[in-house]
Amino acid sequence: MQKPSSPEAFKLVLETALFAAPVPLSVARLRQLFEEDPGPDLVRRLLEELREMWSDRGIELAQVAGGWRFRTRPEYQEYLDRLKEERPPRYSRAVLETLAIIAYRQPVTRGDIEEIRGVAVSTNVIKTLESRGWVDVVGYRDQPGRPALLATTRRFLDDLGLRSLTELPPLTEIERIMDLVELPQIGPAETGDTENTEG
Amino acid sequence: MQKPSSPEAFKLVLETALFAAPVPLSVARLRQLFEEDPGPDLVRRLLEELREMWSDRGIELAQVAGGWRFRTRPEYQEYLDRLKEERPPRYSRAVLETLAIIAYRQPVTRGDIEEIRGVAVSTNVIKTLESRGWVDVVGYRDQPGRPALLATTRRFLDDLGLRSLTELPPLTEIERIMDLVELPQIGPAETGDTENTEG
Amino acid sequence: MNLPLELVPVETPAQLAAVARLYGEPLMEFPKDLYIPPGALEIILDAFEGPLDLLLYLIRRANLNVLDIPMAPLTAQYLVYVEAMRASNLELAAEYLLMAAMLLEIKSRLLLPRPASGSSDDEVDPRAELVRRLLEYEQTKLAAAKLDAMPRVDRDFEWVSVFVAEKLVERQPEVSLHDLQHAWLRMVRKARLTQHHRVDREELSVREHMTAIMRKLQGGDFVVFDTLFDPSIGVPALVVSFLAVLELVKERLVACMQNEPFAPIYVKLNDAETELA
Repeated sequence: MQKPSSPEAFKLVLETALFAAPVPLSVARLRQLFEEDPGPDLVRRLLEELREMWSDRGIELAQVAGGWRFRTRPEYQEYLDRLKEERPPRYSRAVLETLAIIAYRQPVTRGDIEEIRGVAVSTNVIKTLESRGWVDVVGYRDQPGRPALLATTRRFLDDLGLRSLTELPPLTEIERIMDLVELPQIGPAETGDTENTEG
Repeated sequence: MQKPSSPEAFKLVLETALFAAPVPLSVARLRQLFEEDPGPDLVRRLLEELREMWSDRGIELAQVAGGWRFRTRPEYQEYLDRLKEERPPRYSRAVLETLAIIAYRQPVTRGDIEEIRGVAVSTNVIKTLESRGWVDVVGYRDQPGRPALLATTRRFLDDLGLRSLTELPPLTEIERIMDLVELPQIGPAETGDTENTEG
Repeated sequence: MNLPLELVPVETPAQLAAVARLYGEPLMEFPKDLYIPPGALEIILDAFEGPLDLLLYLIRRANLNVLDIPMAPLTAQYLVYVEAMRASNLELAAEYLLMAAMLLEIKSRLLLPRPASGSSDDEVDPRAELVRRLLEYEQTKLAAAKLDAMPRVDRDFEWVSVFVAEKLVERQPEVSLHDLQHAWLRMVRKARLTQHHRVDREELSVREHMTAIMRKLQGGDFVVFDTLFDPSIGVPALVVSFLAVLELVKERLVACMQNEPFAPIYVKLNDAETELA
């Protein structure tokens, strides 16, 4: 096949590669498709054009942590589910809360998680997240027992369609209230809303 | 999402399902996508339309044994290959050394090669080089058994980007490099002369 | 201060609410005749993720202010549940008992006389740590619910991965000049018997011409000596070609024939086999 000579030809190659890749492709990787590097700007521009091209179909071009990848739109899932033999796993609250703690407060040890949740964290919960490829050990804390530090993976971001951790939904403003709580102003004299203490 | 009401809407669902499926989908399976069966004829007609739609892209809709699937066109393989991370295969030491001997000492017999390498040369080694088109038999030496004389081909030069054998790195230089590598303990006064190729 | 209690629907099964209602709204003291069917209790225990979760539930159910928790009723209710768990011989996680102890301790500290207001800068409300933990846990619950609500691969969407139609072309190893050099080096280093194999640049071009001539002779027939040389390649190259023929003769790779002096010289591959033709 001859070298792509027009932006349209480049776009066809990009589209084909994005369809074929089993993982998201970064702009740097996409540039490697061509014998002569088209440069990052052209690739980015063509990616935007591709995204636009696919904006009214059942497939969309998504930008996630690992790069760009085609995926089906959630509106079509009800159709796709009819072909599925098994349901995707539903996660227990223990798994989801553990995941939330790791995602928002990483890196954390199992001890940190237990402190926040107020209960022991079973090994199965961590294993579930690890085998899904969402969580892994990124180091060990320098304290007795050298507990493993857990963090979320790029796969976690990709699987949730996020480009980075900053795109996680913001924590509820409870945090701000919490700051207030840390201050010692909550004397009983100040509040005194005794009407709701008795039921 | 509401039920597909037009052939176009059906087509979008079919396209999406074909893109998401890891295996070919039969017409029967595709009919299961919809709550109300559109029947085999409509599905087949829409598949043909989809195939037509994709006839000038890097992806094609193909009908294979298991049903219908999108797949990349072979013309795009050279691009996709550039993304492969697998390391290129390497020739064994025996193959490379044999090739070096044939290149520098041609025409040579298998016996010559064995004498230089000090070990027997397996038939596979020669066959590997012959099937690559880098080495062939240019004659037979007039000695008992009339052993074949091996030489490198035009293709060998082309594949290595050489115009002629004289562009191969000269052996004297190689041996000089070798001596520098092998005898780093020799004082600087002693080195530098061209006669230290004798080992 | 507004409380975030109503932000999220309580994640408790319907059965739990029923059981809880069975004993009326916030219990102020330990009921003497407490009885919860063991089956229902298991549901309760399963429904809560731990003591913090249970406490949050109790606070929410009573619509209490998290920042000013009435410790006495809360502790009493909590103890009702814990005692019920114990009474029905459920395996009670140690955390529940630990929390009970903590609640009782806070409650008792609140009963102690407080210093006059204004001079209490370093005086922390004994409930502060509990409140902090409750809020942090509530925040975690909310975050978990939000994460779960986000579109997720396999559940809400699928990645597209089109089959790659690969021609079955075996990938051939690459060889560079460096590889050849290296291979030779290795051999030399190993054997150290290379003196008589040394070939310099000149000899190499002779070798190249030797191969070229042998290819020309591959038909197996006699070839007129002169046709082996192309005068257009220049004198140095002609000399090298000639040296190549001499070398071929010396190595007995080719045979030269001349029927009589000054007759054309014919060259032929020595012992050329017919299968070469």
